[in-house]
Amino acid sequence: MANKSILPLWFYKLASPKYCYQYTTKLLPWFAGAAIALLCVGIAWALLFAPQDYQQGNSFRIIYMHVPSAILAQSIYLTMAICGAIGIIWKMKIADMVAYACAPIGASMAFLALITGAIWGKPTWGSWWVWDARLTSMLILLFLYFGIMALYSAMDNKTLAAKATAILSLVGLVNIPVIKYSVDWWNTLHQSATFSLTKKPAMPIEMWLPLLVMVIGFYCWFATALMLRLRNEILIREKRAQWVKKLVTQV
Amino acid sequence: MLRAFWAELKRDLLLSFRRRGDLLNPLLFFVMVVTLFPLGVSPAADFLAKLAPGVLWVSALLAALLSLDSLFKSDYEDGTLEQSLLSSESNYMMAMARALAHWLTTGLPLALLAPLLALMLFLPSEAVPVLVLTLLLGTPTLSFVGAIASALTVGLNKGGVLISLLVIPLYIPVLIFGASAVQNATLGLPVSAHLAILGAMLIMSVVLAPFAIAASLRMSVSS
Amino acid sequence: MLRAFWAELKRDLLLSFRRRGDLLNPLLFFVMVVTLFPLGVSPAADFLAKLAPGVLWVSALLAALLSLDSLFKSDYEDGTLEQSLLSSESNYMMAMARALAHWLTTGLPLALLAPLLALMLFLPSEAVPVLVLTLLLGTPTLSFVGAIASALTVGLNKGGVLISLLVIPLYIPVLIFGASAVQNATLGLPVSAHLAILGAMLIMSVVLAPFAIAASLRMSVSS
Amino acid sequence: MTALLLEIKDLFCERDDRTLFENLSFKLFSGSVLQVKGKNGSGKTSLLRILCGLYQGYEGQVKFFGHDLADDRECLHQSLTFIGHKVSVKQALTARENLSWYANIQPQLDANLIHSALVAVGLDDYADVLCQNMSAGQKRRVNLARLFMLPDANFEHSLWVLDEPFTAIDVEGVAKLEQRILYYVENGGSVVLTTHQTLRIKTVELLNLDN
Amino acid sequence: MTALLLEIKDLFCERDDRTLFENLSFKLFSGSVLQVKGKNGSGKTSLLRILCGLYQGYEGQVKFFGHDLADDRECLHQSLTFIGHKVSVKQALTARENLSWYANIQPQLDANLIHSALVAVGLDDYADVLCQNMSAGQKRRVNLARLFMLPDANFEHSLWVLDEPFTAIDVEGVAKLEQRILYYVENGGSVVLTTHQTLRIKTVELLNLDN
Ligand code: HEM
Ligand SMILES: Nc1ncnc2c1ncn2[C@@H]1O[C@H](COP(=O)(O)OP(=O)(O)OP(=O)(O)O)[C@@H](O)[C@H]1O
Ligand SMILES: Nc1ncnc2c1ncn2[C@@H]1O[C@H](COP(=O)(O)OP(=O)(O)OP(=O)(O)O)[C@@H](O)[C@H]1O
Ligand SMILES: [Mg+2]
Ligand SMILES: [Mg+2]
Repeated sequence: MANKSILPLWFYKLASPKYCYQYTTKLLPWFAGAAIALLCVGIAWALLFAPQDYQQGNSFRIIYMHVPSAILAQSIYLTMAICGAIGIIWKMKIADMVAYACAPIGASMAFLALITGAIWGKPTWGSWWVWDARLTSMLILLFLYFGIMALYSAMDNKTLAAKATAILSLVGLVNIPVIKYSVDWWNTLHQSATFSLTKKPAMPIEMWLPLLVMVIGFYCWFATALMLRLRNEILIREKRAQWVKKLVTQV
Repeated sequence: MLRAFWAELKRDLLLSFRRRGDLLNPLLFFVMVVTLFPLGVSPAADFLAKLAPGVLWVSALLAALLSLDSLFKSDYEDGTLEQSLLSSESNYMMAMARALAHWLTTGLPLALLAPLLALMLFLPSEAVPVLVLTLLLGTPTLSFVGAIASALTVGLNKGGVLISLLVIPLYIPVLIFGASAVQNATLGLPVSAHLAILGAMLIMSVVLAPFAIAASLRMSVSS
Repeated sequence: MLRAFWAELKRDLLLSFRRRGDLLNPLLFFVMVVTLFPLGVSPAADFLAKLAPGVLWVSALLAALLSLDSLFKSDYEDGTLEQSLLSSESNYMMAMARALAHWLTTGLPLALLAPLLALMLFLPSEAVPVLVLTLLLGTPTLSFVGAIASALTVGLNKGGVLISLLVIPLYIPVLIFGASAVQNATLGLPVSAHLAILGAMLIMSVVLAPFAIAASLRMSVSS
Repeated sequence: MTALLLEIKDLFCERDDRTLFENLSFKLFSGSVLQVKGKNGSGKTSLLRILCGLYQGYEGQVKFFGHDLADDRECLHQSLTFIGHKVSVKQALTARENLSWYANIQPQLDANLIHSALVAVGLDDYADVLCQNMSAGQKRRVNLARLFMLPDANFEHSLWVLDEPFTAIDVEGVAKLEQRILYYVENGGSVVLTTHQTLRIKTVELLNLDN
Repeated sequence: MTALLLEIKDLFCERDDRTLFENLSFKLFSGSVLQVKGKNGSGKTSLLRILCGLYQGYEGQVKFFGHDLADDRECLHQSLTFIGHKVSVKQALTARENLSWYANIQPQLDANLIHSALVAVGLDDYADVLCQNMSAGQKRRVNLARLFMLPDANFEHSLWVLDEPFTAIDVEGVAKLEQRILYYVENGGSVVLTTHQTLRIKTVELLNLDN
């Protein structure tokens, strides 16, 4: 492989399950610590110190769960699809495992976004659910996650299952821009983007900052959960490798 | 390259001609789903007219979906699928031919029959050409995208239900644009944007889907 | 006699447990068909509330129908069906077990999930118990009657579309009484007559259908 | 001692306007093996399926223990084990589960013999493997294991109809199967079979369908 | 004269945690027959499917004419005819239609030879019968007819992979098929095959998977 290396060496190194396992052993505590710290700070700030919304009162505080989970649901899908593509192109086992580890986490985030959105919708729009483009496309995202998980569990051969779900997640990628831009393309009930690289935030900075903390905290949590699931998966798939046997007998 | 394409297409059309019923079945299914609605919901003409675009599109979609299950199944089971994949001719063309044959035997007859059903559901007559046009643009997308799901699941001997799960999220955009174009037409609003999007999805899926179909088939066979 | 009944039932449930997805799939299909309607037709709450009984019943019917195709297919193809029929135990019981297993894995979960979907379609909450009750009474009839059609067509290696064709006419009475009972419930009208009819159809089909199923299977195998 | 098990009179069968056989008559006494011979397409499978009551497109009479098959199939089905061209095994069940299902629907088989049957066909290591993960020959062996599940006490009155039972089986397996058939026949059982391979069982009656 | 057709290096394959073979290496030169031997479940079919590029669950190298199968399957598929456990025949098409489809998707076969191939497998009377109305052996013969559709000019560089080709075929048919294989090999063709029956072809290399 090394002779046709167009990609950096670490990329190939990461492809080895053993190396990846050791690497994540080092990274895991950092991400776990960061996730706990950020989420605690974020939640305290959001619930206790951030000001009330002048229209919605305290009910708006659910934004601190809703927006991070909504953003994450999409990012995780993207991660999954990209890993799937890598798995197909470079036949990297680790990429397959990452993609597999992503799916349930992403599904739970999509579910959380839907639930929090629904809870929020009741006081603001007067109903739990409306058939608005963003909401609908989010629901489709959840279905895509379900489909991917169902397909994976339906197949016995996990190498093939990884390939199949990778194809499916790549095809489902078309949904991501639809979710993202649905609020711009159709005029709907739902808010348009709060976070933007180019524009100033539309909400007061003291509301916005804790949201930022929460979002970063959610990302760290995702990284932690992903690594835990990934390490578990590595051990299962490599159960006959020498290093895994040694590791298991040590415990 | 074209040789395999024609051979596969001819074979598929011959097979569905052999079971002549198969050609008629999607149509009859379509007719029956359309008749279920007045029965289940309400037979009032103005109410039905409002429902019509959605119901017609949803049932076209279901008709396409129902027939997906058997698209590669029998080829997989009798082993001709692996023989197709062992061909030195391009698998891309093979996949294209299969999906096209599926459309020719389900989507196309549906689109041609739609005006009659539109009449039965009291769809305003100015919306009928738009209905046919959206079906002509949309149903090939359904066939090509559906064939991917069919190819992915063919080795799993599950019923059609797993396919539905995989495919419906991907069908929803087509449904939304198709149905709302017809809805707009009943209200006299412009529909060209919708048609353009349907056309874009069509081109995308016809060009890209065969890759995914061929890859999925190779994967399904390898077990 | 009961021995074969339990053996067949156990086997079928074990098979669908093996493919765990299969148990979930009809549910997810149901969910998705229900979501197609607001998308295709109109998302307005009051409009949807009027549609809800019909749409819920139609999609329960379609979910049952979609899974019929595979009911005897795989048994026919791998030869276990002829072995079942060669049993000296009664074929009536075997047929009963098969149809019951179909209901337990499709109709029952559907009925239990229905309240959630009713909520999504804004069905008035006083109609929800009636919805569940009609589904509990109606879906076994769908399974038993559907199994006849499935048994008749199993030797013909056609897709699910021929089954739909045979079965939808038989499903229509169930649909009409089921959906209109729910409709009545939303309007506060009495529903006991409808329920009684659904119950009568249920008893009739559970008692008589197994004869027809067993006979059709014997016929399908003999070729 | 040897009872008249099966009696065929004037059997006539045609498929697709081709006459497969006509005026076919024979008797099978318990304790004997009948091998049906013939080229591909000569009607062996059709004849065997008629004997099992699985195919009705014939004219003439088939009697099992004096009961005409057209009127009463109960009696035959209590004694019959049929192995056909199809695998007859559920792919999503394990070998053991398949066999215990068979033991339940065919009461002449004994569920207690499942383990020894699996040992006999050499699948004891595969007892709990799903059949979809087996090779062609192993699946076939699961189906054949039924022949080892019939308790000796039931041999008399019992009929095995075997359509090319040796398909996909390796040399060792064929030998074992022939041994089993021999043992079964010597203890009162009866067999109708077809095969294109040469049988090493000596005391076989032949029925040739090529004429 | 004899070119190196197929080269296998250090092949390793396991299914369901059972190692089927490891460190398997062999070379096949054109003009020879390789018979893969082994008990049921020893991995014959798996090996044959790997050689055809139909199964990817292996480690090691498979080279056809110097092209690694993992990178380039085109080259192999231009020369390959694979006959597996499945019938590979569409039931709703006639024998002739099936073969003309094959001739179109596998350009190494010659559509003009369809009739003579049907004669060779003894199905000239059944050329226009739907395959669903044929017996097990007749269906199998339709599939085997492909071996008679390869023009002599293409024998060299060509590879036949035959997984139990004699299944369901009667004695006369087996003899004819062996004759054909012999003729093919003598004129430069190469064969990898498995069978549980005894081959009457003499010049066979053996590869035993039982160890
Ligand atoms: C079940 C219903 C809902 C769903 C599925 C949903 C979904 C989403 C999604 C996908 C995002 C996009 C995150 C991003 O990529 O930037 C989002 C953001 C947001 N949602 Fe919701 N939402 C729901 C209900 C609500 C309700 C009821 C409100 C309040 C009125 C609300 C307010 C917001 C706000 C303020 C944002 C941040 C805007 C942004 O950063 O893009 N959402 N929601
Ligand atoms: N689809 C599958 N999934 C998992 N394992 C399988 C699968 N097919 C076969 N196996 C296992 O692989 C092993 C080899 O199977 P294979 O089909 O290659 O054997 P074979 O030598 O061809 O046997 P036979 O003579 O019965 O055809 C078997 O032990 C079987 O248990
Ligand atoms: N389903 C069918 N419909 C119509 N004709 C059939 C059918 N099956 C078989 N036939 C015809 O009946 C004849 C006998 O078929 P059968 O299967 O009994 O032959 P067989 O002796 O078992 O052959 P084989 O050795 O190939 O298994 C064949 O010539 C075939 O053409
Ligand atoms: Mg036969
Ligand atoms: Mg094999």
